[in-house]
Amino acid sequence: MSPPGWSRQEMAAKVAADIPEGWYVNLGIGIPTLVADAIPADREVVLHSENGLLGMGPAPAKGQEDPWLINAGKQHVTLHKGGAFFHHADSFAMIRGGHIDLCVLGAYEVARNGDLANWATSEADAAPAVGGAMDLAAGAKRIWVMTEHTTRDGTPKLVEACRYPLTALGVVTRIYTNFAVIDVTQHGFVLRNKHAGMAIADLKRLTGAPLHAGDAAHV
Amino acid sequence: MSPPGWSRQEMAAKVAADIPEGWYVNLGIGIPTLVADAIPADREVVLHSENGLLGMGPAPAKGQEDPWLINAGKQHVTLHKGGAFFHHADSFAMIRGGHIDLCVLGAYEVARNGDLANWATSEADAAPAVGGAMDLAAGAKRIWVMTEHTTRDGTPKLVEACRYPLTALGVVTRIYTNFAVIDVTQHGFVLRNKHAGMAIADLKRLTGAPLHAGDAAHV
Amino acid sequence: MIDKSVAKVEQALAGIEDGATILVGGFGAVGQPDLLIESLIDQGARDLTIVANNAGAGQVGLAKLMQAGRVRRIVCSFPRSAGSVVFEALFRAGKIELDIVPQGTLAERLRAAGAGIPAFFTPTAYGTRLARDKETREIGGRFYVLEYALPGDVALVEAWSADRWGNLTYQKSGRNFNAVMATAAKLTIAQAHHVVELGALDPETIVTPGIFVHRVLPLSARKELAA
Amino acid sequence: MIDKSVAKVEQALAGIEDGATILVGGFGAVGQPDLLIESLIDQGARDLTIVANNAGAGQVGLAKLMQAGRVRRIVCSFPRSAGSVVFEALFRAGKIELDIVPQGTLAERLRAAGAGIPAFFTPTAYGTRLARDKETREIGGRFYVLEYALPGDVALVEAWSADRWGNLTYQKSGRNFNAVMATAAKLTIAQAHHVVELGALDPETIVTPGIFVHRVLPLSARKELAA
Repeated sequence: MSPPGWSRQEMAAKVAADIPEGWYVNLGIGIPTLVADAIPADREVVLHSENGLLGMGPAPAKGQEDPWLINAGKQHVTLHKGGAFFHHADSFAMIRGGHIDLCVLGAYEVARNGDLANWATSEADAAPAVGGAMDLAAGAKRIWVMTEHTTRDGTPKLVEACRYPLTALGVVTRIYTNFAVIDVTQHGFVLRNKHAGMAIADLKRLTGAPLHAGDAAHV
Repeated sequence: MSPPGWSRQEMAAKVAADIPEGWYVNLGIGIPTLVADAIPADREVVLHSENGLLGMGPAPAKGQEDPWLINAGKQHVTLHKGGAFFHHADSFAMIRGGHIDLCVLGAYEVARNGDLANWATSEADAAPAVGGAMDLAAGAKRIWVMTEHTTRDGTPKLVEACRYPLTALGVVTRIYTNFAVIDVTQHGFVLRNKHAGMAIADLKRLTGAPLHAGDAAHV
Repeated sequence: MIDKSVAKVEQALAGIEDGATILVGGFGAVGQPDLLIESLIDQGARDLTIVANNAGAGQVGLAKLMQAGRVRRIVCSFPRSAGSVVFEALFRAGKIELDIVPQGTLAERLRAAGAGIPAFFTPTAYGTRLARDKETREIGGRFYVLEYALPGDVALVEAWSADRWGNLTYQKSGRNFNAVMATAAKLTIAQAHHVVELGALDPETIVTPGIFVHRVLPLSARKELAA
Repeated sequence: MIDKSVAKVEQALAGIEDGATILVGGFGAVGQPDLLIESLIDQGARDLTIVANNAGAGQVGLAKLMQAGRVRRIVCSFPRSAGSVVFEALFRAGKIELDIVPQGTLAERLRAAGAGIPAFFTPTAYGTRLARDKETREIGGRFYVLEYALPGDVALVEAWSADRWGNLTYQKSGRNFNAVMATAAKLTIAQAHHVVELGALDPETIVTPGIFVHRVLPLSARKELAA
């Protein structure tokens, strides 16, 4: 039996609920793309895609795909009214220049000082694919991570120090896992809220660095 | 009585005759702008203006001025078919990136090693206006200068070493004066051709550094 | 609903502080955000650093702001235009500081500020007085000067069309420094000749995507100012 | 009369030499100049360095060129896409060199090459394996890596519309690396879906002015290739 926890859709809904109207947001490949569909329909959030889109809309209906309109994950997408096209240098100027309010990324590991490892699985991996991960991690105004709390074999992904090759140093400020929402602060990991079925003691055991629980709510 | 020499229009015609079809050319403020009207009508030369135009056309007819369409000299201009608009960073990317085949500039002095002084009249001048002169001089593929051969009081403008503040080092490759057309080479000033009414001895006397006459034609 | 348009010039300029660095778009008379610049006089900010290609002309726009004594320093490429009488008088009187930057280096330093590039090497001005005391380096057999990003606290730009997301287009040679400066400030304010419905601008032709723009003032607000 | 259009793919690719660095536009399947890339096989150039975001997919385009043994080295951000089977087999066999560059740094190094900027500082990759042995510097309290311009001998791009002066537009997400690479090579060759009359492109909407483009091949030439 799997442990109690939020589904990926529930995680995405939690992230989406925390994004205010008007933010410019880049959603990394993988779980973060689920956030797009979880944003309330009456809240305007402008999605950016590295390959030159702002105002990215949802996936088109089957048969309505436009072959010229894909996102950074190479999926067919649509464009909202108010959207714009631009080239790669301009796109990464937006990212590197700090114009993206939020980037949501997946992770192999996040360290208590905010270090992120999400691109290569070992030093020996000679042909890893970095894509735009390092630019996003270094450039966006804030980096939130969406990830399972541990690997499948129970190894913590929230750690004292990353063992995987780093993507960027000290950039992650919040982590959404299947068990909890955790801030990354000057004092390390601080619990914001957690799944009701998960005891704090268990959560601490599954976290690879001190987790300050304080008066975190659970929901 | 003024000495024999070419008029500014004749100088412009000489420059224009040396510009092959297909070149991208920036004409500096002042005398060089006369070159535009001297390009043969059947020869396509694409004029660039720093403020974001390629394919700049001639001045509009009186009363036909478009208030949104000026050149770097703030004169009203037109745009040829095939012209394009862009912003200042893109415009100077064209210049600095070596995409402009030729820039024709005025000069206070040109040294025999190709050093150019054309922006400030003295070290003490605290508020000179550089504009795009340094970018053009450093960036274009080739720099030709159009200038009177001497100042009004007869002081040579082609010199051993510039005394005026420099615009760029070693960039000028050809000079069109009212008396002669002179290449700037590894060996210094080399006469290409001269005004028929000007004796070589006089020309050498009016030139502030050795002028190699060789077998230059005169026309 | 995102709506960056503001009805009044006071709202457009709210929060600009004394000592701010203000990027002012335009080249020659084309694309000057004069309504915004002149309204800074009533807004009241002092001790400003202005970054602009020219140092104003006649008695309007930037010249008017300088005449009102609000500008401590100007960073520009070409202070001496025909009609830059206000600047020249202030400069001779020692009442304004001047920092001359080659036009392309100015554009690139602004672009760098918008693009998260803190510094870059350029061939422009190497060996000249404008590179004096600057770091230089030989790269690939050629010599270059190190230049730093030039960010603004505020950018004032003039657009042709705008929508409520802040997407901008420009008109002909009006793109000039406007489109570069729009990317380079913490607060970018555009005066726009036309404010159109969201979706009315072709996504292929938007020059400044709304991500760079914080407030849009329709130029119809000019009437209100005159009234 | 300036006419950059060429009728045959052989003319488009004439003069590309062994050992050339070739910039290849496109992102995913969108905007890939596949006709030009595949025709390089017949053209015959060997020992190529390819700069592209991806390392090819399936058996077409870049993958086909790699399969033909023409590529010595690839500079890219994301070699492992779904279907990058040709690259992975060659890489495992030690038959191709790989240089991984973060996507934004790749775009900026190309932009720098086109813009005459030999080197710039960027925050991307600081403190990571991809910045190992690179020069770093603290500027304004933050740490940066020095990156160098990445020019090409040749750029192969795909445009939507083109005219005889070489002005280009793109289609939606097809702009991607194409518009950047077009500025960064000594010889830029565009395959275009539509070649239109001079003057048919709106000067406000041209993305790549013709100054950057040397040859334009109408995609109608594809028929000739197939025939």
